[in-house]
Amino acid sequence: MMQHSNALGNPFSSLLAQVGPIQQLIFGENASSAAGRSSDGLFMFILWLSVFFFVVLMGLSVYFCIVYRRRPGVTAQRTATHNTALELTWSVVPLLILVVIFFWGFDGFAKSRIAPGEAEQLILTAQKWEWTLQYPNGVTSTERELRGSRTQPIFYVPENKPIQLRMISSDVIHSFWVPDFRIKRDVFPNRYTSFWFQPEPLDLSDSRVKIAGEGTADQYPYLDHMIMCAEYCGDLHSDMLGVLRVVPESVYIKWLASQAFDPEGKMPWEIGQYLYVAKGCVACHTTDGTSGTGPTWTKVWGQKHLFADGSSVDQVDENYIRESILDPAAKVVAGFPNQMTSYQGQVTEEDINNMIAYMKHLAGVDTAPADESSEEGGS
Amino acid sequence: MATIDTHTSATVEHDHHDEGSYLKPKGSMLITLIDWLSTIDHKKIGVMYLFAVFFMFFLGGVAALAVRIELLEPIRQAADGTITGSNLASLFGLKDYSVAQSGNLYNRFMTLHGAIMVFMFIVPGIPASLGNFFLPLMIGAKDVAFPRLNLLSWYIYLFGSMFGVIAIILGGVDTGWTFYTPYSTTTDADHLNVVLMVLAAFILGFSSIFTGLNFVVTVHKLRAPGMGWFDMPLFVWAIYSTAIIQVLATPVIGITLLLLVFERTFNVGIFDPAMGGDPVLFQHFFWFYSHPVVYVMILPAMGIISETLTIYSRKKIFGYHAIAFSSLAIAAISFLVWGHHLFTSEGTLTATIFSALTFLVAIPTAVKVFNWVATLYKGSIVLNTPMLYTMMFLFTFLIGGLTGLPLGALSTDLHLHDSYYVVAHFHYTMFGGMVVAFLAGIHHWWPKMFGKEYSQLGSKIGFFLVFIGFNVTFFTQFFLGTQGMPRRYASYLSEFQPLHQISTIGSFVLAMGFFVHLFVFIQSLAVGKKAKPNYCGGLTLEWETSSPPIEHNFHHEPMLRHGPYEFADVVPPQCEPGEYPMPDPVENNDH
Amino acid sequence: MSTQNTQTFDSADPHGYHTGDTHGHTIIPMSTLRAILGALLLFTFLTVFAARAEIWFAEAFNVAIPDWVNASIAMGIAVVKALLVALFFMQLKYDNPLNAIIFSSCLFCVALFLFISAYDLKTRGNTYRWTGQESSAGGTLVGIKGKPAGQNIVQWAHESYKEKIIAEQGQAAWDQLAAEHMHSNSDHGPTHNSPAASRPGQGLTPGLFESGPWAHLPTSHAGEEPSSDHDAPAAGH
Amino acid sequence: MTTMDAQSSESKQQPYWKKYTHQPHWRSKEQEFDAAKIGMWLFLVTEVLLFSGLFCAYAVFRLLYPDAFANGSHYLDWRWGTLNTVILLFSSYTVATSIHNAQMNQQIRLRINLAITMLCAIAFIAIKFTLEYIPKWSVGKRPGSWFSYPWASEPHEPIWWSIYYSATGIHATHVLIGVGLLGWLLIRSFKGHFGPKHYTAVEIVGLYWHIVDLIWIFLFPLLYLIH
Repeated sequence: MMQHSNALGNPFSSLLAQVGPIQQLIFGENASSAAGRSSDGLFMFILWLSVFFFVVLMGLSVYFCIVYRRRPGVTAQRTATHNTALELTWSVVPLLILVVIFFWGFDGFAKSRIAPGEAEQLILTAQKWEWTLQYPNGVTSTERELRGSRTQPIFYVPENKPIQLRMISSDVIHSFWVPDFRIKRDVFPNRYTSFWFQPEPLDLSDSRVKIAGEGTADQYPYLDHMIMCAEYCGDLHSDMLGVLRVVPESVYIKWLASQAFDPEGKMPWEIGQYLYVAKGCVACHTTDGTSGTGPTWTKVWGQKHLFADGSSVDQVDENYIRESILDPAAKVVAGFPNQMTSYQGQVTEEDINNMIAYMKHLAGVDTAPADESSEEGGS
Repeated sequence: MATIDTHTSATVEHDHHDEGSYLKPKGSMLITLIDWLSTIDHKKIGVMYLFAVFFMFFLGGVAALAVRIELLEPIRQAADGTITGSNLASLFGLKDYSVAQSGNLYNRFMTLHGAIMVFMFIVPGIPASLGNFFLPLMIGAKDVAFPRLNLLSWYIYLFGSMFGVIAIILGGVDTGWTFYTPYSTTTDADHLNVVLMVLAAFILGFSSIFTGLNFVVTVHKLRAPGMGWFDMPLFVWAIYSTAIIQVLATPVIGITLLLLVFERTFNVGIFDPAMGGDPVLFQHFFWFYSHPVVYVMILPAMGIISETLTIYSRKKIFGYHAIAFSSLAIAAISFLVWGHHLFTSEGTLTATIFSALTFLVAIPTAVKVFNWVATLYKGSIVLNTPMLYTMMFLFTFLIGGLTGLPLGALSTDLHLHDSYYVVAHFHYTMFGGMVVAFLAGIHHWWPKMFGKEYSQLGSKIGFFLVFIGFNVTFFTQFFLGTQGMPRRYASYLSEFQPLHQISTIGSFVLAMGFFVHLFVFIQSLAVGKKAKPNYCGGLTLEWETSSPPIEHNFHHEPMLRHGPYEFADVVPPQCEPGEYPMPDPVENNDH
Repeated sequence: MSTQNTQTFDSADPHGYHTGDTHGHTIIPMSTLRAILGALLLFTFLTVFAARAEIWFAEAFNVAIPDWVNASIAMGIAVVKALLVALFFMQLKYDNPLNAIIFSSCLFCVALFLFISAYDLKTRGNTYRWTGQESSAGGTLVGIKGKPAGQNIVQWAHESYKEKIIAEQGQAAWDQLAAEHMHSNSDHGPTHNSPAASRPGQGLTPGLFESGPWAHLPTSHAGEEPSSDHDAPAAGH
Repeated sequence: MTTMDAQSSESKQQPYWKKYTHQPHWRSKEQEFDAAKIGMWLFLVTEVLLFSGLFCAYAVFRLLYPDAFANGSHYLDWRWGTLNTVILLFSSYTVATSIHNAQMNQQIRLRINLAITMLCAIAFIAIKFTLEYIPKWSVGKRPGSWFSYPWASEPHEPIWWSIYYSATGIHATHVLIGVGLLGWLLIRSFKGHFGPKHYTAVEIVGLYWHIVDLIWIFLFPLLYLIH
């Protein structure tokens, strides 16, 4: 394994952060950021300390149990029942060690909380079981990859540049955790929290770094880090994952441009399709007929819908879709949990119309291209 | 040698000799049942608590097995929509469920496991059963200070558990045993079971308060004549400091759960972010109780270990004052450290303060362990089941305590918080600490409580199954946590599957161990041999009465003449001469 | 009137651990009780007078007295009254000192709980003064449905209620209603209702239910206060 | 045998508090009385800690929304608050006097004082509900989801009203429990249960009543006076 030189972090951590076999066994891979390696160093320091005390104490106990086992005729001897000097040492010495651990821990913690000034600002929104990351030019990633039991979003980040996420949740508390960076931070509905990291420069000799577009002209190395939700948030808490893809700077800029979506000259349903991914509807609604957390969008437009409270509508129309987006709890389709949070204030009227157009398209009913005049549109 | 001299106390005491043990039925089945259900005898209430707590442990254990079965394989959905790996859903025979519904089912079992184990088993566990039974006996009292209040707290426990069971029958809750808002105030919006489970915890809190209150007054006021504070056994010290925490911490969870019920029913908005409330405030309210209650769980266990370790090594405890004061120190410091459960959600400055204070609480715990190991030096150690469990306690609690250090340090906690490392840590301290010591205490005092011996071989088999099962189950979870497996996940990435499978196998071995113990106890009650009054050569006052003890505990009010652990100087009462040889007397006893 | 502990050897209690039993029976003379009642009533009027005087003073000389002044006076007097009740009416002074220890350990826990929780919520925004954005979906959201994004809840409720009343019962009914409510506000003295005061103490929710989480967010870099002030509701008079 | 009979017949006329002997597991009446007081003080600790949750919520939200709390407290009428405080302080005085009467075996005064304390408690509840809760409730100043926003002055006012109603509501519940306890004491005092040798129950209920008053001593300035 390549030894990762470690510029940051105090001498202790660099000494102990060399990737030993025990650390490999415990952590799987080495941390992918300097702060992460310093935290690993502290963990190993505590580990070796604990092993020492454990072996001493358990060894003594087992030894005493064998040597002083009860044998007929042999009695327990009198021994001193207190020894102030000994008792003081085994109180003060642990305290001193703990003070060292505290300051080392605080050092890594402070570094993880204060982002460097020039960090790039991205806005992360967490909602029940979907992460969405918005880049400065308003772009949200639409690439997804199969991880766990469904496709998860992929977020591209440039290598070797400090990045700060301004995180907010739109329903319950989540927690943004990237195990490779050894940091997590809770995401709250009523205030922003910050999460900053600096991905390492991509090092081709590292086995985890892969090459995209092998052999073609624009091949580039990338390294994936798993994103996990660490604060319990409900049914699909275990599938609220994400992939943080570290790519070279140039590839990152090119990718950002490719993701930008200009609605000019696009059919309403094409804009609707983009919104379907960008607004996170993809997390619960599928477009291939299988039912996810919510009903699938292929069987919505014009269909009969039975609701949980027994009422039903025989032909789904614009008003029903519009109401279900802004106030989902009003009419919950039978057999589905009442889990959808309201998109009040997060989607404009025009977005809703485009999404309705996309649902019509999925149901095979194509309206004419976006002509403002006919409100009804061919049905 | 010193013997217990009979003295006629001021008031004339009628003779208790003709009276049978407290277990003697008082007539027909119905009369005995009514007598048991309306008794104010601390021993009967202790036994009733013991069996109720066993039942709750069984319920929690079943939920734990369900959790482990689900985690045998990750949930995957094939392209054509068929779902593989959600074992619980298929076990329950659900048809065409979605991944979300199978996740929800897992969450309900995970919450069930947590809520039952914490509120109905581990908090009342040792104090209500063994504490109720042995505290009065060990300080030479006839009963606890307020016997009727003791019965009332038993019925409040039943009433609270009833609420919990109703919530479970109605479909259980999926909020996690911590009820974090805003999830707990917005989930199952049209169901009542979250309110019922929260009310169950609220009511159980009062049972815990009254038990604690009873014990504090009993220790202050009802000690046998001649028993000063430093003549009391260490189990009494541990129960006393637990009672202080129960009285000082439980009301805060009372008001927290009350506000949560108001939040759910009247939307008072204190914890509701949409109306300006703050979810982290709930976390402060919740953990201000829940960390001290972690010490309510472990302190009685430490008390039992101090008893069994000394009796079965026939050695006076090393550093009696150190252990007694460290019980009180743990009780005091436990109120300062609740913030280390919020490192990822609280402000930077508060997290720093709490991390520093957290390391303070490690000192008294370390002092206790050092003193226990020092006590074993030059003893005469017999490795029967209670002593085996005491050794297992040292093993698991040491691992539990030491693995807590990275959770107390700030930078490592950022990685390990809410991961399986935390699950492994608190199972090593709660299971490896409280349950193991509880088993040590039960095996130590079973013949005294029921007057029947139990088969040593059977219980030793149970011990080995529990030891292997426990360590296999939870030691693997340390590695799951450090490698990035979050807590409370129904499904996981494929690379974690081997460790989860090992852990599940371990949990089955553990369950088998408990069934062996159950069988041994039933066999003991049914056909066990009559137990001797002092079968282990103890010197504390409960060995001066018969086993099972008589209705009023002691024939004559005991007058204490010696400390609880003077094994080298005092002949144990009610034993055949020579059964417990004494070291030759030395002129200058260095007490 | 305090009872003396006559130290006789009690065979039932050679070490004298239980001597503390006998001093529970002090009888407090009626004169002390009347004096304590008088003191309590005096302090009550004192604290009410101090509070009202502070309002009058702020009103008359139009000076903004920092609110901790009023709070500390009121709390100080409340502590004195509490001590009087505890020491004399509850006989803590004459009682077994254990009760005093119990009560003070309780107050220690209350102080610990209160100050550290308040400290956390106060210093939470210190690293980044990001004022969070009211998320419209985070809580139970009862009774606030149908509120358009971007408008303060109070104003929106006021306008929509006004339109409803005027539509149903006409302008006169609305004027009468407004006067009645305005009246109920005014007789309680002025409300210190400056826009600056209505910003939240720190890093929490500014105007309730402004638009969606990201829409209005300026892309200024972190650290400096985003200018997301909102129009304070012109309430009261 | 005769002395036994004489003793039992003569004890028929003796009032209950003279005949009262301690429960079997105690060694003396003093020990039982002292234990009862320590037990009660421990229970009072749990009462104070129960209210500490509400005081902490008040402190935290006053920190976060100073303006909402200022406007909210303006709707409270300090005059009724002061009257309620005076009533509770006076009832504290009368319950302390009733303990004094029990100790001096002044049975009539004991009953009068207990009755006055009960009346004060009922008056407190009456003022609290009719003159403070109902007018506010009708104007729309209701907790949580029932709060009517049109007449609000600050978006976070429902938080203030939630804390106001839960704090004074739980306190009023404790006052009602106090009325029940004092009623039970009054009935027992009519049966001559309390006297110089045995007045534990009066002392215990007195302690409970003083703590309810102590909580109100802190609630009153926090809710009514500070703005």
